[in-house]
Amino acid sequence: MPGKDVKIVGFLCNWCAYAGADMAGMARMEQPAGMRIIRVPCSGRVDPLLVLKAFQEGADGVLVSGCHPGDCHYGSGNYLARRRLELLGRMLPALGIEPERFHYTWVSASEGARWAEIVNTFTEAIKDVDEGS
Amino acid sequence: MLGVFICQCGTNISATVDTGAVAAAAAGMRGVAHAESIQYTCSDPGQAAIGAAVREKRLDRIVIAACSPRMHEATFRRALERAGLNPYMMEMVNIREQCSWIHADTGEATMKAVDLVRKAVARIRAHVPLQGGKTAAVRRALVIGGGIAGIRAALDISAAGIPVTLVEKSPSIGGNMARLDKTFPTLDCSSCILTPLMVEIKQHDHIELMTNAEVDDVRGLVGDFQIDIRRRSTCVDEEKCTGCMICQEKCPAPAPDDFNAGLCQSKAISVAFPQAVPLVASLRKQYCRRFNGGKCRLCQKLCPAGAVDYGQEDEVVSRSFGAVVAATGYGHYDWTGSYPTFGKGLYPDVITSAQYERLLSASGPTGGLIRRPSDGAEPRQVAFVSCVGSRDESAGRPQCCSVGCMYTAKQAILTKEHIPDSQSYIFYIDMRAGGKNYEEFVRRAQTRYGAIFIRGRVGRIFPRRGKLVVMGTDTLAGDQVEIEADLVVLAAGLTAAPGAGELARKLNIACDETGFMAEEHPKLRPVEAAAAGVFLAGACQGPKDIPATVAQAGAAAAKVIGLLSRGELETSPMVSAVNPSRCAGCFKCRDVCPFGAIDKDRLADGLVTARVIESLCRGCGICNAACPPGAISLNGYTDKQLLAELVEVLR
Amino acid sequence: MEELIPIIKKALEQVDVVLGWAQSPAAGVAVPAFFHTPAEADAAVFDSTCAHNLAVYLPRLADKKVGIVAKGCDARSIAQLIAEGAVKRSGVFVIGASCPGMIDVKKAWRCFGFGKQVCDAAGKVAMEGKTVAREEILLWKCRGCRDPEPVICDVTVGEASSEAPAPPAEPAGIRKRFAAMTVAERRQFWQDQFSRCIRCYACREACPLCVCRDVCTIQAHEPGWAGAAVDSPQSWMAQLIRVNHLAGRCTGCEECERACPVGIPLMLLLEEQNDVVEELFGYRAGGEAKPPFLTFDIKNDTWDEER
Amino acid sequence: MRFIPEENITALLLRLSENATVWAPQVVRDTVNTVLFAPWREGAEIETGLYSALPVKGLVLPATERLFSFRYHRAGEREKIEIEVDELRERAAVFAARACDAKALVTLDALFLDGSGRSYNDQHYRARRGALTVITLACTSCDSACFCSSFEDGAAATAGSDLIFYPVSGGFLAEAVSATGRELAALDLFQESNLEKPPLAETAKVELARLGQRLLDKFDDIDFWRRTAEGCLSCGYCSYACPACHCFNIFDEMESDRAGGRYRCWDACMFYAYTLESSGHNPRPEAAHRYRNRLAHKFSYFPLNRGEFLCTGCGRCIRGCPAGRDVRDVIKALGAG
Repeated sequence: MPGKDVKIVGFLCNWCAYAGADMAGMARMEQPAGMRIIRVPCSGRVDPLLVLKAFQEGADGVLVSGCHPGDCHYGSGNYLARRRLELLGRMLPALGIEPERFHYTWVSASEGARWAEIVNTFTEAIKDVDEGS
Repeated sequence: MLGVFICQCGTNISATVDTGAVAAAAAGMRGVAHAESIQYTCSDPGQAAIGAAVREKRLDRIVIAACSPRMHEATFRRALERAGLNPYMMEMVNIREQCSWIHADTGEATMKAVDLVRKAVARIRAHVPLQGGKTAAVRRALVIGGGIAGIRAALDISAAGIPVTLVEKSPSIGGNMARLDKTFPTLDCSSCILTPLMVEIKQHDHIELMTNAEVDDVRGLVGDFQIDIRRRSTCVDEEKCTGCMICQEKCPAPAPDDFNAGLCQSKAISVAFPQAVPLVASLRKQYCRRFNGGKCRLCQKLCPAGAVDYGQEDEVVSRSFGAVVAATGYGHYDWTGSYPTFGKGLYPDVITSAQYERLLSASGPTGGLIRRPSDGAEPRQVAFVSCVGSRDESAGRPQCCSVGCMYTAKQAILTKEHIPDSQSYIFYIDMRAGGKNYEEFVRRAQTRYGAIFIRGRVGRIFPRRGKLVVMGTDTLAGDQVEIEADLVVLAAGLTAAPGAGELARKLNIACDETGFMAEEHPKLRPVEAAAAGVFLAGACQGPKDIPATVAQAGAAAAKVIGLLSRGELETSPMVSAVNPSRCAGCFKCRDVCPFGAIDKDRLADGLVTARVIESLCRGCGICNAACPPGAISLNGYTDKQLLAELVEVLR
Repeated sequence: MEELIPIIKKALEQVDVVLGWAQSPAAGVAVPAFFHTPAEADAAVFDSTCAHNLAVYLPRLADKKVGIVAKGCDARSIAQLIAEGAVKRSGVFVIGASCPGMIDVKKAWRCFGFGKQVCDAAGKVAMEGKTVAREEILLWKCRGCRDPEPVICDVTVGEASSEAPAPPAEPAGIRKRFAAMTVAERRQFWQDQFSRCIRCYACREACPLCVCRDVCTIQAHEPGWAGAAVDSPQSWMAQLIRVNHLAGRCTGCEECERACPVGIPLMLLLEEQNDVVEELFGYRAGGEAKPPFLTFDIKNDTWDEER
Repeated sequence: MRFIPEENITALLLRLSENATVWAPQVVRDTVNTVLFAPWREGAEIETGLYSALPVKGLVLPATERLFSFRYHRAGEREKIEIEVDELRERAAVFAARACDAKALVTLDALFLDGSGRSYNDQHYRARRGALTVITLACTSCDSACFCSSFEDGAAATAGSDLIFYPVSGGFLAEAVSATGRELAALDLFQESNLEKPPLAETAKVELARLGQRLLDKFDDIDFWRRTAEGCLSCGYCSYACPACHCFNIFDEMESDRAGGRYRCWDACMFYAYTLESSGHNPRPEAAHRYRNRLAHKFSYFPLNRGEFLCTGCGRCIRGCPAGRDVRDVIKALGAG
């Protein structure tokens, strides 16, 4: 069904990824309309439960993005996030959620193009899963 | 009661998002008593409209759909405050950067905008008024780096009566500027304008100078940084040394002369340079015979002041500071690795402009006579190569060093002044002479001093019959050029100072992709670093010339004075808070907190719970995500608020 | 195991209470018992029905000095509680009991009926003439047990067990079926399983590492991670909260699954999580180190970015 | 008395299925021994030996029940709320209930369905109860957790049932208790029989006579309750598994920006949150306080107020307790003390 909207929740840290998404906007980089960004101060603020809750509430995909390792505004938040989220990602198949529906990645404030690319690729990946199942 | 304002942002938003339709949809949302679309919400009339609606409809919380909150959140918070509301009873919806600007289809973009507004309306129901606290600020500033930027900043801050500690890594302040001969475009002597400032630092009542010192550890935050400064052992008692240099004279162990860019040798114990401040000797253990198995104690024996102490150890000094200025300057790009066709540094007469600066200087190794390193001969033909390690993608260095064009022109002029029958050739890509009187200066080098400017890159440099052949293209003439020169001067690019990255990490501030420290906003917050209370001065933030450095140092000083003059700081209320009745006392929050902001609290009934030290909390929310019972919440980003957003956006 | 009783009596000289087991006449198996006096300790037993992990009581008795009879797996829970600071090492006196592997009492009841006394000897479990091969009736965790001897212990009782029960050659029963399922089938599987959850929270209360207890967020009205409605999606979410909070902390004692009155195979989730944590971080809960989600050193965080 | 041959049971259940969901005890797939009342479909095996983990009370008082839907709508400047009560349309029949479970339904009826009109009459409970047919299978055997014989009638209780089946050779004797039961027993699947009722199970007995007063006497002896409750994990299984426990909580859930539902769900007095006040104060902070309340409610307050125990001796709280607690030990200890 081509008309089906893919709804993605994105948890983006205020300092890097959210600013990167803004940057993509400033550069007028067109993106799929299904992304819904929730701003958080740090990717370390993203409790894996937020991701699971998103799936439970019907999200087709969840994306978490923060500063690149080493660049965390708070020093170590993204390292902590990485540990939690990596585990979460690997748990998903056992929970009955296709792992392709979840992605975490790092985007800096200047990487607008990278952000737009991520949204595009991720949306496509989810569409593939939806069609495959 | 809720008010929703949809900004048209001129046509920035309204061209793609039907703002009227979004306002109409918002008006139908639960609890929304007022919804309107405004042309420019951030403008005076826009903010006035918010105030009017607050009064008329007795709104107690406001949703504003406009640009990114990173742009105008602070603006609208102030607007709310003026309207008599708590500034945190506001939620921004980003329908510009993250909606109108990235979607082409009006229907789709409008639907998304409505979704986003709904999400914010759901979230703001969970908002509570927040009140920032006040905390005492330590009235002392730390300036890191004793170059012209640090010197200027230290003097300006102390002029306002705020004590300053100036920390310099090397044995003397002065930095790169002290090594320069003359400065463009006025050709005044660098030392002549710098040394008086250096002396003023030394003599200033409010400035504590620490040389041979580095920042070891940084704790705390704006208003109260606790900083450990390591003073390296120099084996010389600074209080006793008179700078007589007898030790340097008699010392048998050679050591590189850092001040003279490695053009000559100094001694293991030495004074950095004759105008050094403080004028004291320091011993470099790695070159000293005594510290390398020898028995030499000459310096100690000969020192008339008895200042030499081989047992001296590193000393760590801890101080509290209200603010920090980073002024670590720049380093020189090591070109030898990336330009194999320039001889990899094996030809002694291919030197960098920094070295040439020392050859020009009266205080340099040649006493101001230009003598080429290989044979000491006076060069007749001097070739200057611009942009070595600048504006060169193939070397992985696309950035402009911003001063190369100007100092190369300056060095050509000075060459002619030193050796009137010399000829200078300047290979350049573009002449960048944007400053005041700069273009005139470059023209003077061309017309009055006869320097020949060749537009093009140099491909190869190789020796031939006692000369160096510089081969390049003249892109204006479309020809290959070959210059036979006695001396080749490379305008090597500028890098972040060695160790700047490590310092940035300690200060918890970011560096950009070129390694220079990053400012908070390129236009609006050019001297503020990402961490509150840390400011940037001079070339540590990016290559710049002396006037720009001094201007930025002044700006950083003004920011420090502004911050510390009142003696207290307003703290952000967006910090974590513990609900003790929900706390299980497991202290996972304390384990994950990067700032040590969690303490134990014993309640009256003996229960042990976590407590947030608000002055240390920086609002990252890592504890919030780690707290199993949800007892600790980050104000402004509580679980309740995020879940409200999440659930609403998926309906 | 008669030598247990004098050891408990001796321990009572220095602790306020000793946690152990006594025979329940009704259930025909051992049940947790609290021994305050030497006289009470005469009732102490230790046999292969002592499956309960008594470490669950330790955080509730944090203000007392407590003796505890612990099997190898129980000791891991105690060690984990100590590593996390929930229990003080000086506050517990661990009586390490050599464990022969515990039988799944539910299976025994299925075979023999509730309340019939179980006889476990010579590789067989028997009652009133019926016998079952011991390995068929063992708890899953006991098969291929990695810690038959306690990692933390003040005194031991019983001879070191000769050999841990052999691990099963391959996943059996529900584990086998689950492993073969597609992701979509698993989604349905869990939906079915949690449709019978009644939210009694026996899983949580029986878990020694669920230290929040009274203030557990699952039951909190706010922020509402899981709805209060007893339906499959909300109950599933409620369990995911527990699983998530046990990341890097679960010692795999299987108490949640044993406690579940409606037989939801909770260990499928926790075993998977424990395996991933061990694979990613080389960490197994129940030692001296804190969980990898609580401590790390950025400088030594040797994670490969690209994997 | 009427008799139904074993081979007619399926036909009976199919007949019942025509206008009702038939609930029968079945072993849950993949579990060791979990028995639950679940919708019966032809071919499904009914488990009458093992005890079900949960009683049949869920059919009249579901674990979660939507009471009504609400919707905000704008009336001028104000928000108003519209309410719509969901009607129950489905009938249910339970097969092979136990006498102890059926008897507890009568206790619940008295609470939720006060026929006198003086007290509470719950429309949702009324709808479900009215739509429920109870066919009980009398117990001829029992296990060591059962103690229904401590109460009046014991295994022979007929209250709450519509029809009672007594296992006899070749089938079941059927005793109709209500009009619905009589209608069913009149079906052609049944025949007349003069077989004798089998002897019913004689279960464990505990002395309940002075218990109510003993509980009140011991109320303030908190150390006694601490000792009593010290193995208790404070989970909610015993309450949820109890056929007579009936506490509930009410909450609203938003389903969209403007609409939602009000729900009722089981609650258990063994939970800390049960008595937690919004101030943060909790009058029953320890498991001991909660354990005391649970017992005293069952064996003291409720009998004082209503003249009957809030317990039928089904033994689920003993059989399924994750900590192996046995309420009879406490009753004995109280009697002895």
